[in-house]
Amino acid sequence: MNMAIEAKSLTKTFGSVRALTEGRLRVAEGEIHALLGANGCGKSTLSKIIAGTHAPSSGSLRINGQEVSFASPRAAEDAGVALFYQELSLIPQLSVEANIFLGREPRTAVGAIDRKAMRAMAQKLIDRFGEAVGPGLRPEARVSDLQPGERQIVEILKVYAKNPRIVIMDEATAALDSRQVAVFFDFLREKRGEGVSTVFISHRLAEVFAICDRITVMRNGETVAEMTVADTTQEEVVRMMVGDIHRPQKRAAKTGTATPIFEVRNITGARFHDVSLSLAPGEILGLGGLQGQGQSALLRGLFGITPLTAGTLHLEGRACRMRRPAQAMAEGLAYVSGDRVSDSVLQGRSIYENLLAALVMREGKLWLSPRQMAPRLSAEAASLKTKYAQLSDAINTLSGGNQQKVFIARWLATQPRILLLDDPTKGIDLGAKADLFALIRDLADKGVGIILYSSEESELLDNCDRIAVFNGGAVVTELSGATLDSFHLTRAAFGES
Amino acid sequence: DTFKIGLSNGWVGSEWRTQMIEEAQAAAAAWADEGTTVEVVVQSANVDAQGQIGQVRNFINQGVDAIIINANSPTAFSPIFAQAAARGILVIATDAEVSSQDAIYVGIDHKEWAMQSAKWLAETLEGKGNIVAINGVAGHPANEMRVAGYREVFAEYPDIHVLNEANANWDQAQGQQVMQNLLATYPDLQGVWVQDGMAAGAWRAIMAAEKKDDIAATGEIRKDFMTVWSEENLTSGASVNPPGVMASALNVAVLKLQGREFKDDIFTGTYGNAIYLPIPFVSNENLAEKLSEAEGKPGYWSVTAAISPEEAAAFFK
Amino acid sequence: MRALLKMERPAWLLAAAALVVLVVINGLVQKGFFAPMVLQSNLTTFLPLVLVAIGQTYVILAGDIDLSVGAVAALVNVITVSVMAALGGSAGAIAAGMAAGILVAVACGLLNGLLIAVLRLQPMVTTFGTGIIFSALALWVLPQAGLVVPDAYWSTYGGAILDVPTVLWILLLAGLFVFVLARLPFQSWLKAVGGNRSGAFQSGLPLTGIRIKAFVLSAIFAGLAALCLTGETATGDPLMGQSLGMGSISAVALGGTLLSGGVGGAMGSILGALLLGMIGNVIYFAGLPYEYQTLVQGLIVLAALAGGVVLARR
Amino acid sequence: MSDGLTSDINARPWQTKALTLLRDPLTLALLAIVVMLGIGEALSPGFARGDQIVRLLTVAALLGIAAAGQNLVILSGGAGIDLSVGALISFGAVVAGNVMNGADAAILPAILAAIAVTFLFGCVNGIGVTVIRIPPIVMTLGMMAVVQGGLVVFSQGIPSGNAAPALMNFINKPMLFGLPGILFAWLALSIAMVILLRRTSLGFAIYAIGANEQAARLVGLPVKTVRVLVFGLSGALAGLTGVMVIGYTGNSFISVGDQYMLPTIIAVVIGGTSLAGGSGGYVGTVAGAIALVLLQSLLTTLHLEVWGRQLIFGATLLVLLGMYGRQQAPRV
Ligand SMILES: Nc1ncnc2c1ncn2[C@@H]1O[C@H](COP(=O)(O)OP(=O)(O)OP(=O)(O)O)[C@@H](O)[C@H]1O
Ligand SMILES: Nc1ncnc2c1ncn2[C@@H]1O[C@H](COP(=O)(O)OP(=O)(O)OP(=O)(O)O)[C@@H](O)[C@H]1O
Ligand SMILES: [Mg+2]
Ligand SMILES: [Mg+2]
Repeated sequence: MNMAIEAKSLTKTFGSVRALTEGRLRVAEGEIHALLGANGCGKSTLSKIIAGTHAPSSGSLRINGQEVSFASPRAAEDAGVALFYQELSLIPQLSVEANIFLGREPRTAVGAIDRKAMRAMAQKLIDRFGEAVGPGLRPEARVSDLQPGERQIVEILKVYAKNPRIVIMDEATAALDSRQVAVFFDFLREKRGEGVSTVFISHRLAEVFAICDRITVMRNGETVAEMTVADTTQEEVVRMMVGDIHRPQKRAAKTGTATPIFEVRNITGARFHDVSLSLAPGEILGLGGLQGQGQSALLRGLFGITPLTAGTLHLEGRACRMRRPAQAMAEGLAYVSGDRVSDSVLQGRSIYENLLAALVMREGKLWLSPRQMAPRLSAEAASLKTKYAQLSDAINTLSGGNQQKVFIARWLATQPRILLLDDPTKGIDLGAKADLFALIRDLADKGVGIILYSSEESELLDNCDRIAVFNGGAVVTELSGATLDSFHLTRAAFGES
Repeated sequence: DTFKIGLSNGWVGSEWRTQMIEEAQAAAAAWADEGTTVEVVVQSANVDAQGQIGQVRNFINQGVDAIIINANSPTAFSPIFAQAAARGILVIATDAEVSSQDAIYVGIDHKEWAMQSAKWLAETLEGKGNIVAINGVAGHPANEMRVAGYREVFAEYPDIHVLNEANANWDQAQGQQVMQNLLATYPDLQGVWVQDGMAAGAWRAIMAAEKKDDIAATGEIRKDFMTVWSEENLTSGASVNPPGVMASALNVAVLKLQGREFKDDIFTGTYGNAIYLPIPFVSNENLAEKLSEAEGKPGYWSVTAAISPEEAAAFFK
Repeated sequence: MRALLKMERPAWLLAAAALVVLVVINGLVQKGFFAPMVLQSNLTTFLPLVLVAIGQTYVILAGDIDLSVGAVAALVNVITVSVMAALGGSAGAIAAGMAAGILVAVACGLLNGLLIAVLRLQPMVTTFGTGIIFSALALWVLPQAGLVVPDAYWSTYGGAILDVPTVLWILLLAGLFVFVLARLPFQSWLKAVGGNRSGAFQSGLPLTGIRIKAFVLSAIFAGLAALCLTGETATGDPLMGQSLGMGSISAVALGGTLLSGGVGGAMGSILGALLLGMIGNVIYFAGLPYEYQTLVQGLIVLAALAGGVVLARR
Repeated sequence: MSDGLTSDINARPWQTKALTLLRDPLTLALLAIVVMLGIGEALSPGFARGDQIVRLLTVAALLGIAAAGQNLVILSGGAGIDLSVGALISFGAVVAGNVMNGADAAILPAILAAIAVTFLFGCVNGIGVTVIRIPPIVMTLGMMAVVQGGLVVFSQGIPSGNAAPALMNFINKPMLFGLPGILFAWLALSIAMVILLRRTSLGFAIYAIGANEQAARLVGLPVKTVRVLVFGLSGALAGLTGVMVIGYTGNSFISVGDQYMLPTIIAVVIGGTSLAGGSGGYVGTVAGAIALVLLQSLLTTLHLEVWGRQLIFGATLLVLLGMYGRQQAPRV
């Protein structure tokens, strides 16, 4: 078996943070190899070292048997290595085609960009995803106008446009829906056929077992196990990654007809129209359907981030309007976004401040006393098992998943009455996910109303009392009770009711 | 007759310039009494030399009869003045000399201006002592001429030592700061040669250091300063660069436009195109008199003087 | 029409529209505005800022800023003039002077680029600092305004080549350059570097080289502007060009380029610079009392910017 | 690792602490100050004398007060920068001069008038930036032209007044412990700034908006209001500086504030505040202002050609900047 990647004893420290203490990875030519581990265990760091984005502190790396030390991502690319970046490497201001071919644009005889060729090539790549993407994903569209899932697809296409022999997919499916994942997997299989090696990082174990050949598991910056998929089970892998976790049972559907805590009548906004929903206290309402059918847009509209152009909102029977997030917060709403980089992170500030953010306006205090606030906030972060050294560290010293936990804790601290969750588990490991849903159920039991959108079907099915399925910006069906299963959900998602 | 005269000013950072334009406008209006209509158009803004060339172009394109300019550069205007002259437009520079042979200069001789006050300082110090100089913007033509002037004078007094020369960019507050630093560095200082508005700042620093009785320093001609000068009994003297120079230039321009010819050997100066105006001097002797002239004027008002049309006629055949 | 506005770069069109409006107004208030002589003389006034704004655009697209352009222009001016004067006024001396000036500009751009892209110093304060250094060098080379430029140089600049005014040639060539560069991958890379620096790095772009090239381009255009100023003023002046720094930034913004980087283009900056120049003209020819000229100019610039931004959002 | 979360910053081992201290912009600026004082004293004895230092601090106070506003604007991010501070200082000085016109009794009204007017101008900056979305650098540049133009119009025929004696004493004469009043005012302002930034929700909002405007909006912070307020405060602090400047110079003139425009930015950046917004603080700015004024005076006292002084000034600026004002490397 020829080894495409052979990483040995790679280490990486950031200042005083030891991100990677013993990074080992052996990927054979033409295999799809899963790299698994809890949040912050060093997967992205290891990937970035292999792709030339980070310089390792020590250790050795062989690509196709050659000892290498890449000075830049460009050098890695030249050796046939391409990385899908967890936080994406797209330029929001540029078009989709410009992003896909950035740095390797097709040129005309005189050296100018061959726009025609570029457009055609981009279109061909996009067509691979065919029906699974919306009409918004065109070669000339600006990336900043795309939805998160579409951006993720552009990043995927960008990786393959480099014709790599070795691909690292760092949570490439985090915002994809089932149909898009299916197309993506076809892609992976085809590439496997061509002898391309793939490292597949995901927190969705089902996906791993569906597509991967072998698995490497990491824990606390260290590689702890290597095995073939055929020889193991999901339970075993989970135990290796995070120890024992408490897997919640499917939630017993809530019954009873309390007066709705939140009611939405015929509202319309950007990307959704004429949506009516009602939420009982203690209920967990799921928003289902394919990626980008208006679910996130609805949540953002409800929280006053984007304007509603028609319809009414009622809180406990009282009409209200949400024109700004501040107004929504004052009514007891909270919104957890799945888009960390643009919606959540206070870059360069401390973990403490990132936790504090939502409390500042919620409590309306002019005077902020860390002595008083810090214990409360750290307790909130602890309830999600957030891993960090000290509150005063900068937020960017945390791994992606741990950051997301901080942002969820930020909102839980406001003790909301209605919690809007917009793909909140994006990038969160299984252990944390279990903790999060346990917590959400607790909140529901205390009477908090919860609306959850998730790109992962099983999260909805396991946790929701009801699922409103979206297609084309409108609710096509509501599933509950007997229809609350994967079969009905998938059928409804594709627009058949 | 009717003449249209363009006034170009490239810096609006001081009231002296405002007063300059106002006096020129008043002088133009006064021509009505003599039966001559003088219409002035003004362009005044913070621009660099190139921007001011744009101002001149606008005047040319508009077809004025004469242009009077307080130029931001001595040399940069030569091509554009040549164009103006080719169109028969009279160009007069004032306050700052220009090298162009297509223009004439009507204003004071800045070198002489500096020499007068330098002489006053040297004589007040009885030809000996340590002095410092505080100058305007380095590289600016008026500044360089003035520096040349005082250097020439002090060179004649072997016992006067110029310890340091600093720049405070014609800014009063900077003048004060620079003076503070110089006072701290040179405890044994008898004289200061400083120009324009910076003098008020320098004097403030001198007074703050309680050295006003030990130091003689040049002053300036704004009413505000002269009031302090008088109240505090300072030992000071100031050459006057009257804001009326532009009015004088305007009177000369109108006479020229009326078709009169300059006397043959009237032009002097480095570039041979200058008519120098007299430079009044304010010292402790005539301070009271100048202050009474300033009665009822705002604090920023400067001692002024302008050549009347009759006096200007003396330059012509 | 709306689709057209929404398309590539609306602010580009808006600057053009505003320019048309100002040209019409100017045509009304200034008789003879459209006479070839007058047009040429106006273009001569605007040209240096147009050139500097073009170079500034590339730096700004890459997410940086260059405050030193004015000082670069001054330094190039005094170097060019000094070299011409030292070598006598022959055609060879003229060529040598121009070449020396542009070489110095390249050196200035390289210094900026090295400090900012390699040593990673903050661009605004760095170029302010290097600007002070370049001014100091200009003062050292030529302590005060003076020296004359060979007649052939400035009369060619002020005249015509093949019956087309030289300044128009320069504008056309600059426009051609802008047009060509906009079609090369390089401009796309600049935008990538300015739009998302780490993304651009992760995409394999040579960040350092790209940023250095932008600063060198900016300095070269400042140098070209200095050559124009030299032709216009026929002299050396160490204090020349001080308004070019802020002026070029305003022009770039007026032309629809985002000052935060990543969006825009130099064609808009050309229009923005012409627009700024026209504003000055209109104010004067509208017969405004002089005390109000600075005030009204500031107000119009703000109004033009506000209008551009508001319309661009539609 | 997930408990003991209340760990506080003081719990670090001393080595790390020392290292952090060495990298701290504040320490570096202080170091630079000490070095420059040393050089000054060596080259011209008397440079580091007590009373001279007091005078330098007085000048630094003027810059420091104006830079406080600049600091807030820069911290609040969004390419925030205020190029109109110089013009607003002039405007504040002229307004204050006219209102007090030499009368001690009119000092308070003069301060209030100057601050009120410049606060309004600052708010207009803020509205232009937030509501109309003009980039700050251009908005404030335009405002600078408008204010300067306004001064030319305003100063027509109106005598620009004089400072009241009490105000001049406050700035130029010792008040307590041999220090002039303005230094105490500056100290008070500094304490207020630090408290504002570290302990109040407004300060939190300024950092948050500077770090990520969208995120700040999503947590309900009134982004536009804060930004308008920050520009307003910058204007008001410029106006206050104007009042102090007229106390320093005795009378106002229309370009009195011009020289402060760029130095406020430099002081802030030398003090370790990132021009990208969201990180930094005022203590560093104080050190930055002092270092800058010190550098300028040091150069004045050196007997050099002008170009030599400028060269050293520019080069020192770059060195100071290089000590900490460095951007992150793309590859770590
Ligand atoms: N730039 C950085 N500076 C300091 N610490 C960092 C930096 N990047 C990562 N770390 C730390 O390195 C460790 C590993 O992070 P990494 O991003 O590799 O985790 P991960 O396995 O990808 O986690 P996730 O599943 O959450 O994406 C974490 O503890 C993180 O806090
Ligand atoms: N006891 C504490 N525990 C945890 N975090 C704290 C504590 N005290 C302060 N913090 C937070 O830690 C962060 C770092 O504090 P620090 O004072 O160094 O930063 P700063 O606000 O940037 O100050 P400066 O104005 O000096 O730049 C701040 O955000 C502060 O709110
Ligand atoms: Mg990761
Ligand atoms: Mg700190």
